[in-house]
Formats: sequence, C-alpha cells, structure tokens
Amino acid sequence: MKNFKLKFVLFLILAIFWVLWNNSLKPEVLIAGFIIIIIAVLMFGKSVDIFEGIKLNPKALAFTFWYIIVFVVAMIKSNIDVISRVLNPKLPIKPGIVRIETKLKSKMARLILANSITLTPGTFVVDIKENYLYIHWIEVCCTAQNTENQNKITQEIAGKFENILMKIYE
Amino acid sequence: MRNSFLIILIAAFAWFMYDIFSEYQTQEQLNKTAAYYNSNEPSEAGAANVVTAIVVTYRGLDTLGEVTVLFLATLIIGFILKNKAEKIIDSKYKTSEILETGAKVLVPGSLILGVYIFINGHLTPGGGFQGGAVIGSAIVLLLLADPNKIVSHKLMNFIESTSGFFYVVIGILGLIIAGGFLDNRIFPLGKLGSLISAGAIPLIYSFIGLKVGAEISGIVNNINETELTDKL
Amino acid sequence: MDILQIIGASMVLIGSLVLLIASIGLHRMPDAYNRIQVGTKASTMSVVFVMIGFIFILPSWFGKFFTIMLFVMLTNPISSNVLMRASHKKGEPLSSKTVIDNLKEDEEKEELNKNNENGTF
Amino acid sequence: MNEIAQTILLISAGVMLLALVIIFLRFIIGPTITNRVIAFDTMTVGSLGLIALIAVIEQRQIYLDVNIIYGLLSFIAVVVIGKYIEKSL
Repeated sequence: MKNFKLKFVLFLILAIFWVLWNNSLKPEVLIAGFIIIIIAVLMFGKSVDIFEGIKLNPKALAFTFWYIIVFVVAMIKSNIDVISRVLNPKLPIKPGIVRIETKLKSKMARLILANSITLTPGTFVVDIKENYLYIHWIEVCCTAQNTENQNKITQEIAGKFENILMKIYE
Repeated sequence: MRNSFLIILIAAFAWFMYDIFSEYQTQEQLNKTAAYYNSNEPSEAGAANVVTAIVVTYRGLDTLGEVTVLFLATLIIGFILKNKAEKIIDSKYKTSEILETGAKVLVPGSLILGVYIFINGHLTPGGGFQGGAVIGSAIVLLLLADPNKIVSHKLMNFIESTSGFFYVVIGILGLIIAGGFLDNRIFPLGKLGSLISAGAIPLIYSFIGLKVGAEISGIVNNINETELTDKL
Repeated sequence: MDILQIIGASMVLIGSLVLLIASIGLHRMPDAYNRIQVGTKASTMSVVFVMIGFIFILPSWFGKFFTIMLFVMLTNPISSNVLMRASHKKGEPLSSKTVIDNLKEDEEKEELNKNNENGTF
Repeated sequence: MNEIAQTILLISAGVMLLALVIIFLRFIIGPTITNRVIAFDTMTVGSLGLIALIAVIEQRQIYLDVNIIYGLLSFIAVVVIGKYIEKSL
C-alpha cells in the first residue's frame, strides 16, 4: 500500500485519541474503535502527506520527550512573562512584526513549530509565506535590517524548537 | 430616538415575561407517562440514558418522521442550489498554511468524535442527531480549510440511503421478531451501562447518526459549491 | 489522597488566577495584536493548569482531561492565527509603540512587483 | 471529596466567573470587530475550564463530553469569523 507509514501515523494518532477519550480498555470499545479508525484512515488517506519525513525509531521518540520538556518549560516561562508584563504599571512593551526563516519542510513540523512559537513568551505567528514566518514580537530586540540581526532573531525565537524538530522529522 | 424605542420595547418585554414566570411553579412529581418511563425503562429497553430509550424505542416512529423531514430539507436545498462546481484558485485568498495542516488532523478527529457520540448515545448525552451535527461541522472545517475541495456527492448519497434503508429494515425486524415496529429487543439487552447493551438501540442510533451526518454534510457541500460559482 | 486533592485544587486556583490576569491584560494592552498575545497564551495556559489539577483530583478520568488539554493546545493557536492574519490583511491598526512591520513591507513589495510585471506587458 | 479541596475549587470558580465578566466588558467595548472576537475566543476557552470544574464538583463525567464539543464548535466559529473578516468565506 502506498504511504503505509504515513497512514500508520494517522492511525496511531486517532487510536490514541479514541482510547484516551473513551477512558477505558474494554474489548468492545477497542474493537469498535479499530473499525471506525480504519474507515476514517481510508477516507482521509490522501491528506496524510502532512506527516512526510517523520521518523519512527527510538531516537525520534526520545527527542519527542525532550521536545515536550523544552516546550513545557518555555510555556511556564511565557506564563510568568505575561503576568509580569500585564501587572507592571509601566507596561514595558516594544511590539513589532519580524520575519524569520525556517528550514523545516514537513507540514506537520511547521504546524508544531508555529503553535509552539505562539504559546511561548512574547511571540505570536501572524502569517506563513513559503519559508518565512511573520511573527508579532512583544519586545523587539533590534530593528536594523541585516543578515546578522535576522539570524539573531531566528535563533532567539525558533532556534531551540527547530533544532529538535529537525531531528524528529528530517 | 431609535435607542429609546428599543429600551421601551425591552422593558415591556421584561414586564410581560415577568408576568408569565412569576406564577410558574415547578412540578414536584412526575406525571403518569414520565413515571412509567422512569420505572420500566431499565428492564424494558435497558439503556442508561432514558431520553435515548424514549427517542429511539418508545417514540421511534416520531424519530423516523424527523429524519424524513431533514431528508426533505436536504433534497429541497439541493434542488434550489443546483450548480456545477468549478475550481477557482485565487492566491490572494488562499487559506493560511497553519489552518490547512491543522484541519488535516482535526477533521478525522472530529469525525471520530461524532461517531463516538452516536455510538454512546444510550450511555452519554447526545445521540444520532447530535453526532450527525458534529460530523457536519467536521465537513464545514474541511471546506473552510480548502474551499476548492470536492466532496463526493456519490459517497454521501450512498451512506445516506443505505443507512436509511437499514434503519427501516431493523424497524421491520422488530415487528417480526419482538413486540412491534422499531422494538429494540431483537438483540439481548445486555448489562446496563456497557457499550454493547440496550439491544438494537446503539445500532439504530448509529444509522440515524450516519444518515443525519450525511444529510448535513450534503447541505454544507451544496452551499459551498453554489458560492464557488457565484464568486466568478 | 487528601494531599493530592489539595495540590490539584491549588493548581486549579492558579489556572483561574491566570485567566483573571488575562482578562486584565485584555484591557491594559494598547492594540489587538498585543491583546491576542495575552489572550491566547493565558487562556490556553489556564486550561492546561486546570486540567492538570483535575488529573490530581480524579485520576480515574485521566483520559478525558488529557484530551481536552491537548485539544485546546492544538486548536487555540490555530484559530488565533487565522483571526490575526485576516485582521492584518484587512488593516487592523497597530499601536503607536510599534517599531517594525516586516509583513506589511513585504506585502507592499510583492504588490509593487506584480504591478511592474503587468506594466511591462 | 476533601472539604478543603472543595472550598478551594469553589473559590477558583468564583475567580473564573469574575475573569469571564471582565473579558465580557472587552467584548462590549471592543472598538473593532477583531477586539470583540478576541474577547469571544478568550471567553470560550476560559469557560472550558469552568465547565470541567462543574463536572468535577457534581461528579458527573458526562459533562466533559459537552465540554469538548463546545470547544470544537467555538474553534470553528472563530475560524469562520476570521475568514469572514478576510472576505474569503
């Protein structure tokens, strides 16, 4: 079968969803879920191209866990950041929309990157055009348009996520 | 001027409503029919959700009528909005890539959520109609992410007519094997509260859910295709 | 068991306080872009904290709480992104504090290129 | 359930309600449609927590089924409004 690996990934995601949502491991629930998910995977077989490039090996799994840890830490930082900004009477913001470039090709990896950027301190994805992400940043570090600054901005916003996602998806 | 008129209207409406509700008293006891359903339902129909048992078994014929009404509505909408789909690619209004990718994960997920709702119709709130509506909203999401996507009319018509056919077949089986039309006791009742219980209720509700889902998806799809041709 | 329940309830309280701060932030921030920064992050975070707290209180409902958490973490950034992209395209004003807008510059450049191409035809 | 935990839960329900009311004020003031939709989005996501809290206090698991469908529908609503603003519906 074509794209068997990618379909298997979709099957895995839907199966985890089904089991978690039913909150039980009774045989009748599992059998019903298996039939439904197989039908859903066959119906949406064309749209699995978003998972292209995903790796299914222990190393990738380990990196996934590492990613979750990095993400959760960034998310809690973002929380503290938001609180300190909102409660500060001076309202220390210097907003602007900056452009960063991503090396990721896989659609799913880009979605995860964009969602992670949105949920981490002070950054918010406004648009994606080809390889460029446009990000509303609440405290822009440098405004001059040169390559050095671009690289610095990219490193600061997306660096840590991108490096790990590259290891999982490419 | 217009605002003051609105305020007067709202005040009058509030007074009117207050007049009605001030004399409202809640019923302390169930009436005769409700008491019958409440006490006899577990042994007769075996569904944990009494409302489902009433909708599918005791008042099954009414539900068949409701599904027919929805079918007629779909038919008429399809008749009015009949148009050929044409592909339009306008790069200015292209959907953002994030939504496109997200929808490819979320659409199968919400489809499965809809199926979960109507399969568990006899245990949890919701059932065929609600599950069908969730499936319809999954199709809405699919078309929002990519308005040029062509959803197959043939497949939807097939699902819709097949599930309608089996719905009636189960009803007639009930007439032959058990007590009457749409009686759920053609299968054993099973243990109260598990997934396979309440006789034929999960099966009947699944067919209703599939039928309703296909009908709502058909309406959404028809509207989408008409708008595509209007934009040109 | 009691200690776990109190820890869970405290996490729920933290989540609700985060939501309260988000609501204050929605009033303090100067423009829509900054508002949605606060709104999306803080509301997602609030749901995450609340659900983790409930997992401590009722471990047997783990699956449901966890699914809702993942669902919010997946969908909330997407919907905010769609909204802000549309607003920027429509010309939602940026606050006077804004220092740079690369997206608008690039869009204008693109438009200019398109017009030039049409001109040479 | 433990009584202290229950009290803390009730307090957090009150805090959440207060937050929702303050967000609703932004929904009323909001100078542009974008501001209103932001308030709507924040409000719906915040109320997901509140519904789950009611489910826990009442010990009824079935309310959580309502919760996720509410979340799904409000997500689709925001996407629809976004596409309407963009005029690409």
